[in-house]
Amino acid sequence: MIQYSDNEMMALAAGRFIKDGDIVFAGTGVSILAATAAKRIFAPGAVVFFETGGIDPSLDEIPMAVADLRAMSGTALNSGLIEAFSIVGNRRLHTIAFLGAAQIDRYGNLNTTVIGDYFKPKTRFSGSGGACDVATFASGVITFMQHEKRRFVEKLDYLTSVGWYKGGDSRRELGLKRGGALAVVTNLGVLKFHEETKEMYLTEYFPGVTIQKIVESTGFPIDTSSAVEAPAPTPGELRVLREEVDPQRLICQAILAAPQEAK
Amino acid sequence: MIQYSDNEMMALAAGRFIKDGDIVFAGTGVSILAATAAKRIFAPGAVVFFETGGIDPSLDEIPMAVADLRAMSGTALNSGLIEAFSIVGNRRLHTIAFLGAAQIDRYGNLNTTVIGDYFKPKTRFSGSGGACDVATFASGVITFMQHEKRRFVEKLDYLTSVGWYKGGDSRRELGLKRGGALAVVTNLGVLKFHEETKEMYLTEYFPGVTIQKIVESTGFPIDTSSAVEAPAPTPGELRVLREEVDPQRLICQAILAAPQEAK
Amino acid sequence: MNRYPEIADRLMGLDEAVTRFVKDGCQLAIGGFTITRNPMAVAYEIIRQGVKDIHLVCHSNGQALDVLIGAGCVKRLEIAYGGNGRYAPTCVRFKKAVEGSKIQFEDYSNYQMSLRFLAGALSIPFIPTKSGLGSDLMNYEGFSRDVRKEPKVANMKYAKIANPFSEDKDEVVLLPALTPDVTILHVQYVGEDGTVRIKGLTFADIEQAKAADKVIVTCEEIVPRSFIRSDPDQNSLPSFFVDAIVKVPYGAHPTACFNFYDSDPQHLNLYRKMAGDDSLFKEYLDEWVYSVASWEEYLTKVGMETILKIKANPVIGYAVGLDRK
Amino acid sequence: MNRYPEIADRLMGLDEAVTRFVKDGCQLAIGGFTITRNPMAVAYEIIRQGVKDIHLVCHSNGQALDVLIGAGCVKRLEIAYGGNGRYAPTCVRFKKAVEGSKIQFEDYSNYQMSLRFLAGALSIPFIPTKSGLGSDLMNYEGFSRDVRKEPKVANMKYAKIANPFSEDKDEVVLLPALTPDVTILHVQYVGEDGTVRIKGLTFADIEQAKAADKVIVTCEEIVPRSFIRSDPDQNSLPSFFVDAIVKVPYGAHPTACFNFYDSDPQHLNLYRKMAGDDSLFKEYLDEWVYSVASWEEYLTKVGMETILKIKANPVIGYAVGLDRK
Repeated sequence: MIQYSDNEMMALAAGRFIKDGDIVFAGTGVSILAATAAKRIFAPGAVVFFETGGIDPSLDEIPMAVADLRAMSGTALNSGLIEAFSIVGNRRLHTIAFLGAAQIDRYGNLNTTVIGDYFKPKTRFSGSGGACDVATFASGVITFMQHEKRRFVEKLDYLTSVGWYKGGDSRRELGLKRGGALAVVTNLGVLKFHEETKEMYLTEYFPGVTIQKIVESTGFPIDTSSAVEAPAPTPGELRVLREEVDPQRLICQAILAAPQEAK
Repeated sequence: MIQYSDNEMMALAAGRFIKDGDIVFAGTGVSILAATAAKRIFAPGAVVFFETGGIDPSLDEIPMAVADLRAMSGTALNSGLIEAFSIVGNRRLHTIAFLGAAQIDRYGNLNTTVIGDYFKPKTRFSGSGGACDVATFASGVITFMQHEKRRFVEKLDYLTSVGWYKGGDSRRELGLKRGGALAVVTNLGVLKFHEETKEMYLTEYFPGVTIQKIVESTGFPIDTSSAVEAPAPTPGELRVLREEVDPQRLICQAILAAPQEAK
Repeated sequence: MNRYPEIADRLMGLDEAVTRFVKDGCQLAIGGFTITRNPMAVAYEIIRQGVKDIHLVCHSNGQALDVLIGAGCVKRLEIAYGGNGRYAPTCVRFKKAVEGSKIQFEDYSNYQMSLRFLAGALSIPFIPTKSGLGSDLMNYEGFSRDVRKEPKVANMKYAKIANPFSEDKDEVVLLPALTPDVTILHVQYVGEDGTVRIKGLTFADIEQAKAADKVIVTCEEIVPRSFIRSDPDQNSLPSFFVDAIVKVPYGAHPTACFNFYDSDPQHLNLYRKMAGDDSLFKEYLDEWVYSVASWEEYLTKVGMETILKIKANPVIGYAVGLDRK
Repeated sequence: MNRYPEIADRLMGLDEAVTRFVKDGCQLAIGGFTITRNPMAVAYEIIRQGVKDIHLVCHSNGQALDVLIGAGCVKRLEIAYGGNGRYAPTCVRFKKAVEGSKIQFEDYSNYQMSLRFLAGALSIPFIPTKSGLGSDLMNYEGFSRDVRKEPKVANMKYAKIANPFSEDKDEVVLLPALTPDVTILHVQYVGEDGTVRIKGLTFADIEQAKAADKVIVTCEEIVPRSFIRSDPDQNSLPSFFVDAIVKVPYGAHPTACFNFYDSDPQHLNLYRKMAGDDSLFKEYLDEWVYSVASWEEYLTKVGMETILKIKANPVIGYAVGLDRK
């Protein structure tokens, strides 16, 4: 039997969403693993780029932060932040963003700012960074989460980045003309959003994971009626991940995309 | 006796306004002659740059248009238009702009758009280009004019670029926090603007020109009470102009800064 | 074309690029500035194909603007400046068209137009500036109400608002974003990965390209991926903004292209002379546009003597000592 | 210093640069991004000089932000992101300061902050965006009314208006421009004419510099005029925006500087460990900041072994194979 890590499974499950021609906006951690895997396995015609403006880097070594020098080496173009974010929102481009979060709600809205009160926080995180911007402008957002009840919540402590907002047409009514939450990839499975209500539902559970475990790990009710078991990583996929994408094994085994609630 | 052309006299008269540290925004024709003369004779610490974004070009040959390749050769930086205009308006820089015009009024407002009706023009000129922007943002504007009654008018056919607007504090009241018309340099003399009323007055008449000739060539009354004769170009100044600034004699003898009413 | 697999589907001839992307009635933005890097080869092809009713959006365009207007391709124009330096302080056919009420036109300033392209490139609906306050640019509108209802035409020339962040009275002009249907550029280099590199001044080319739905790029050279990627800080536009790539050496003639060739004073003087007279201008177009079957033929007409004369010193960037009278 | 007459009056030591331009209570912007090109040498000097009550305006700053907050120099913070990649997903002293209500803070997004610097650089009072609509960024204000009356602090966090160019309902967020008192940058090259060249990603450095009243630039190298002028298309900032130039090789350590050196994983791990504990953090500052008499001494402490380990391959840009765990 093939052994693989959560991060490897998540990167591959997310990478499958990417199509040739997509512009993939990658963050750190699993997200850069997923973006690179997508390009090397599923969509060689996709372009990986970073919030920081590095477009299509060679990725001979995997960047461990969006400002890692490896995100600006061998690129097609090194731009500034203004250009990078304006690319995410350009109407002629199909841009898919990978994000992580501390909390997510049923409409795919994200919190990367704070647990507890904004002014007297229990835990303060890094803040929006580009997350709010990317969630606003990208054609679609795929979020990586640790699947835990305290992270899949009825109400976010702080809504940093808009997904489907209050469901239904509410995102469009805000004035956001495109985009929205495309999928959530967790260490247990893959979730999408109902076409009309925009509520999260389970579409795939990973091998060895039960639907019940997922329901118990989610802080709001989810529809699991159409869920199927996800295919396990193939030896070929794992070989690419381990030998080409992340030969130093910096992410394949270790790091999580979500901000950690430290202490 | 030293022979010199109108353009040479005008370039030197205008160049004297430039101080070390000034950022001089040059256009074409006499204006580039004046800017270069200023840097080579009066203010070596000034920086010449162009609307098109070429900052501090080597000027081994004189550019005949703001997009002439000579405006982007040997520069400190080649920027785009957005950057160039934002430099003109930057609050920490003292920027002086040279402009030309088809018409000017007593408050130094300029017309480079049209003679006659805007929609059914007698003569159409090139339009604002960067003139309106520069007049809006620069710390001061020096305008080159052919001194003729039909060009120094009571009322502009079209106000392209704001000088002192309607005089007094009216420019500030428009919301333009700095700048305004500093001087007008013509083929007959130099005019400035009254500190309070902002009305044009004669400060210098060129050697060989009478005050009366200037009054007759101006389409509105001007105060000439403080006018003095301008110093003639020195042999040294002319040598720099002719040998260093414009050795090909492209501007020293020929071209006018103002749009020509052709035919 | 198989030499460049990454861009094979976007490499094409001038004819195909114009046929596919420049439609009757389209809104068109032109790269370059007055006498430099005008995409002339594309402009001539647009004329040859008889594209009609173009809505040109220009900051300070020169030669390409003038031939397109002269050839009757242009119905509507938003413009800051129509001039060719000393070769034509006001572009001749532009001047005639406005004086003869042959086109709809609306004036902005250069910074205003550049900012409007920037707004389009940033996907923001408008952008504020102080430029225009007090100017007749804000008092004369060129377009009728009906025109303002058309797609891609702003419903107002501009708006004025009070700066909400100022306690004092502080009026600001809001300019509507421009999002052209097509932008045409002539550049020095396209990498075999489609990355664009412009040398010398970039004018508003980058903003014009990013603001557009479609982008046609003609270039002097297609260069190896290894070259264009070895110093990505120098590059101007990522591949995914480019829809058509046409290799056209001297594609900006008679305007200039930094490091490659200077503007052609003799041709620009000839043009001014012929453009001033309707029948001579017809002859000009016949000789230099309509009857020219290929770009090679055009350059043969320009002639080796001129090509050598205008050749830029590639280190200095221009043709040293060129007679520019 | 007489080797560089053009910039002689702006060449100075770290101490003079900070004494002259970084005052108590000033609004300060920091170049770089998380673990790259943070102007650390200047940050340490600010701490050594005990500058107080700084109002930091940051997009996604990392290490410099964290030491300045940790050392008690910062009273007020506008920020999009405080993190150091895997070395500290949330910057440790920043986190402690917010959780302990030790500083005034206000959150924006990264693009919002970058756009605010752009507005400052363009001298426009505000800039529109759609970013923020629906986000709690628009629901929580960090600053009191009294703070909002202070110079350089916007009187509102943002404004919302209806897009006047849209017939349909279309809400837009207006963000106030930022115009810091001082911006500090660390770059690769300054020409002996004062021209700045940044290699690799530029982040918001250019906008931050153009928006500021004063700019301090530290650099790896001062390079000949002939070098910096031979390809001006590569340059980032004209000389006239720079007020102080300090040559500080490795001036971004422990953060990275493209083509010169990588970030220092060991030091960043050490920092995270020590920053997590108040008394250990005091030791860290004592050892690495307060007791260090010169930059040469700092680098001696870093040590040759580390310097060799983090040395970037100048062609590839980073330290190939560096252990980043």
